[in-house]
Amino acid sequence: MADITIGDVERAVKTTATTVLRNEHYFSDLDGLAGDGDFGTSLATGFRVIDAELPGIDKSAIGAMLLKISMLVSKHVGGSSGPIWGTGFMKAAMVSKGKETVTLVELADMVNTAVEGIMARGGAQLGDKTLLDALIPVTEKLKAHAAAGTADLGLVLKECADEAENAIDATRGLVAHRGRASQVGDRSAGTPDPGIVAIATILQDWCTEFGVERTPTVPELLKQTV
Amino acid sequence: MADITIGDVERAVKTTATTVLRNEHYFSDLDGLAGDGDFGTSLATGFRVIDAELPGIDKSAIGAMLLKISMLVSKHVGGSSGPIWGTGFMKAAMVSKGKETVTLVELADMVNTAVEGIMARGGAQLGDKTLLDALIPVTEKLKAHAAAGTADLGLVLKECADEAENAIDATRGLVAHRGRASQVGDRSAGTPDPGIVAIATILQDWCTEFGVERTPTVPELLKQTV
Amino acid sequence: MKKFVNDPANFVPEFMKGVVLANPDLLEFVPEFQMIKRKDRPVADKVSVIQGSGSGHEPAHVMAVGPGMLDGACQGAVFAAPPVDACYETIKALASDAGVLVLVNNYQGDRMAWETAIELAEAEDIKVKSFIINDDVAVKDSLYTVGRRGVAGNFFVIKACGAAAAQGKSLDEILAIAEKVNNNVRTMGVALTSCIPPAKGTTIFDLGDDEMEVGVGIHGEPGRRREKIHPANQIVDELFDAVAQDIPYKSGDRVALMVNGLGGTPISELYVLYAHAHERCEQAGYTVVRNYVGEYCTSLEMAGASLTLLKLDSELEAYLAAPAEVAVRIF
Amino acid sequence: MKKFVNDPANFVPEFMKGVVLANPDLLEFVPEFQMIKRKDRPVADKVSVIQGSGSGHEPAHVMAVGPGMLDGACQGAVFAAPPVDACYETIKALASDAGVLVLVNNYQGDRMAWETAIELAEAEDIKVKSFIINDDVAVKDSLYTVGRRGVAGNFFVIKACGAAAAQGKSLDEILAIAEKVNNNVRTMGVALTSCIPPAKGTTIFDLGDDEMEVGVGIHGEPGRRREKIHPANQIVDELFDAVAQDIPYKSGDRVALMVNGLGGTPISELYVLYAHAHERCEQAGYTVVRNYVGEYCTSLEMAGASLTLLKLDSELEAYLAAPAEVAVRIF
Ligand SMILES: Nc1ncnc2c1ncn2[C@@H]1O[C@H](COP(=O)(O)OP(=O)(O)O)[C@@H](O)[C@H]1O
Ligand SMILES: Nc1ncnc2c1ncn2[C@@H]1O[C@H](COP(=O)(O)OP(=O)(O)O)[C@@H](O)[C@H]1O
Ligand SMILES: [Mg+2]
Ligand SMILES: [Mg+2]
Ligand SMILES: [Mg+2]
Ligand SMILES: [Mg+2]
Repeated sequence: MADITIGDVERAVKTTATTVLRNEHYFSDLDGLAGDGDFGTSLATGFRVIDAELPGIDKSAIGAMLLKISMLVSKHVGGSSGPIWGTGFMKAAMVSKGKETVTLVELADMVNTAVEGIMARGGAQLGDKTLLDALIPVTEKLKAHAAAGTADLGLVLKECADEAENAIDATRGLVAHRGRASQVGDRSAGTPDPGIVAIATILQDWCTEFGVERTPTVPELLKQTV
Repeated sequence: MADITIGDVERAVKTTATTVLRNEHYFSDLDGLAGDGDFGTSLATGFRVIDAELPGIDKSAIGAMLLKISMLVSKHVGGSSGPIWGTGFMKAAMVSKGKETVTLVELADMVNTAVEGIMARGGAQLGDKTLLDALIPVTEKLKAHAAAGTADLGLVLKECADEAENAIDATRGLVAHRGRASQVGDRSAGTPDPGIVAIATILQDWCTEFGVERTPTVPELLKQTV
Repeated sequence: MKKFVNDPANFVPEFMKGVVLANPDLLEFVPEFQMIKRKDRPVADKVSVIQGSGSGHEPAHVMAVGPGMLDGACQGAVFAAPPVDACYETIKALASDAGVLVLVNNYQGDRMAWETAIELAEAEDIKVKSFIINDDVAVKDSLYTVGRRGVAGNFFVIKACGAAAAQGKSLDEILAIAEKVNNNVRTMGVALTSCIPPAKGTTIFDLGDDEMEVGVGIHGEPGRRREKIHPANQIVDELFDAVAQDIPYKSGDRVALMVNGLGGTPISELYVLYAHAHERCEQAGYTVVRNYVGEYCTSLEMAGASLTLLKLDSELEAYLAAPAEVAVRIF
Repeated sequence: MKKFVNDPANFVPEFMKGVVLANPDLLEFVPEFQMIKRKDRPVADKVSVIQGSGSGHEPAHVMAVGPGMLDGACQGAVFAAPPVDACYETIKALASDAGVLVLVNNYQGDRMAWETAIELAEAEDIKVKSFIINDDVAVKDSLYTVGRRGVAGNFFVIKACGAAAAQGKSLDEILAIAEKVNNNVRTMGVALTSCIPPAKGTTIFDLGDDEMEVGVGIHGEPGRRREKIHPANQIVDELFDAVAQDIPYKSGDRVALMVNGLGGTPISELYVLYAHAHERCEQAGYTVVRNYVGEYCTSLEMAGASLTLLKLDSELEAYLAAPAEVAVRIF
């Protein structure tokens, strides 16, 4: 089974930046439905800097690179997204300290640690209609493949993207229990959570970037202009 | 030649009130073109009170009645219209003091005195694009008929209404030199002056009230909803 | 019409009632004449400074009543000068041995109402003088018009005259101060949207989605021209150049700089304008001694702003710095 | 988008620059962290009271810095909590031996940013505590949500804590005051129009020409329900009942009453609302000891208003009456 290299992680980060910048307005519009319409801009502000600084960032190890990215998020990303994404990158950095490559088991641990950090930071659980509703199933899928020793990383990525995309429809009808959307009561029901849409979009774009064939079905992923 | 009775004057005032109240919004809209859009409301505020109080007003003489009306204008009409119309009624009252009827000569004197008072109050001249551009030709027409001893008061009224209506088109292209419209520079050219339209409308409605046949031709008089 | 109103015909007296309920110790309301006055004025040995104009320009004019500012003010309907009787009763209510100074903004309606009222008051031996404020540079002054309009510069005339009156200056001295302020103050404004007078229920003018009216009047009167909206700094440049070249102000001048919101513009945007206006003053060599950013003379909910420059000397600086209080407060 | 902006991406730093140019003696601007602080703070023996939240609510939060109010504040982009670093640097810049009190409005983003920043500051042995403000009664509090939002009541928490800090009270004493104010203050708002965040360029929500959003959030979040516009007094009744029944306030209570404009509503309309709100207080037997009519916590150019009641005791009355100064002034 091939390991994940620091180059892979860099490509994933670069792709994430592209996804976020392309969808700046769309993500903000989604946030406007039950939130305050700033999600896209907040993320884009940070990823614009990350995109620009990525070539020069310390790439001696995955951990060092992710730590620097977490610092850029803490400095430039406002809103709830700042602490959430900043915590995520920071926790993933801690368990990949000094590593130039990681195994699928280690990757699953990185994502799992990030998810636990985000839960501790914001107090959200599965089912609260936040991006954790995408990230937790993705983590479970990763762990299962890691335990099974799946060799085809493309398959793993595709199935993770499936989990994230499924979360959009699975949570659409829910009432948000965390984040600003939770402060509008029942009126968040019926609108997709922008954080979940963002995670699903990023994973879909990773599929494309890493040559994994996958066709999205949920309207939020289909309607994005490339 | 029949004299003008206090009953005629009362009917004219009553008709004026009806005209002003019916056109409240239209006159304000006209004022909005180059002025500040309050002309109709300012006049209507006063004439609503006049309309209500007219039955109870002292009608021992034309002068007494007009003086009371001038006082109601001073109390209730704001904007430029307050001093202008208040001065007009007050001056007309001064030369009809103690009179229960007036001759055409006396009527011409009343209107002439009112016009002179308005000119002194606001400093406007013929051609400054104010209601004086309707009132001055009307006065001249009245004076001519008075001098000629015209017996047919209906004809006199009709020709006065003609003069007032003509003033709308004659002044439409002018740049206002007095009033708020004068403070917008060339941009008052091409819009009718609401004060002139009001005078022409009142005279047209007097024709109808006193059974004088007359068909208006200028769009501002035609388009009024009754 | 998206407004907080009950019956539009009662809009003005209702908001005046609110002002007086909010200032029970300071102010007294005479509904019959839509007049608000200081409870503790007139006093015999102090000049009373009063004003009266159309409403819709709040905090001008009735909300500018208070110690060191106006002693009383009446107002007409929205955008309409007060009836003559209201002006006359306001003079009478504030009449003092030291005299009454009426500060009139240069509109035909206000001028005629106050002239008539002053004639009536003088016939009763009340000592009263008036002064005409005309700071708007948007429309060229000319012998053939009523002249320039009075707009946000009015605040500075009130502030200086109010301070002088509080110090016990004579009617003639205060008149001279009014004249000095008016000679040294210039304003121009720009509108991004129209406003809706409650009784009219519709806009006064209509601007395209990408248009602004440069040199707009505070009653929605057309200005110098209609243009495409520009970036904020370019708008400031246009206003600043028009204002600064009018007197003209000179390098080395000490000035007061005001960015006045027309009613619907958030304070954040006013500070964007202020930042560049301040820079323009610095570049021109004017020292900004005092600044004013907020709403001083509005046009209901109109989105827009005006820029005012006042050239100072030590006398005016002291009057602007003197303590004052108005019906609208922060704390 | 009818706004005074240059590049929308620079909107926030540009207006902050204006604020500091307008208050050169009082304030200092740290652009890197979008922070404004008093030049003469921190001092060792006084608690620093700070805040930081999304921008677009001016004069909250950075324009509320001044003697007797906040000692410093940072802000994020429009409607976005500041980045963690900005919060951390603001704590550091105002750190004093007496401690730092962070007043946080109850939004997930603000809470998380400040919690993270406080952890970092505590790791450096800075003495710092935080307090969560949540006065909006529009959306029911619940274990399953982040809880009620913090809105215009924030002003009273700042005012009381700022006054206490100026008097040299300890961190724990000031924390107790914040809690007392927050326990006794309730707010609800209504929007007649949406606002347009400059970077978004479009409205956050859309209301029909005859609709209003009752219980709206200051970021345009939906409220209790959307209704046809009612007459002003009926709107006041709706807000007043929701607010007054929440604690509930009792006959005999002494209260502060605030009618806060959301940014696009002219002050005249706010006083129409105030008049009826004051009457409702009188009818309910509450004595209005202090009143506040104007803009305290806005939502850019949104047309709308909120109503706030604060139940007072002699301690709070004294803190509200204490002298204070902010970046936005009248004179
Ligand atoms: N407590 C939380 N834990 C995890 N994710 C959250 C939490 N609160 C909000 N989110 C995510 O953040 C997104 C909103 O981000 P953003 O718009 O930046 O926040 P804000 O509500 O402060 O404006 C939501 O769509 C949701 O997925
Ligand atoms: N100096 C003046 N003399 C005579 N009539 C005038 C004068 N100024 C204005 N008017 C008339 O008054 C009308 C406007 O009245 P109104 O709207 O009440 O005044 P304002 O300009 O104060 O709003 C104008 O259409 C014009 O006919
Ligand atoms: Mg958001
Ligand atoms: Mg008019
Ligand atoms: Mg008028
Ligand atoms: Mg936000």
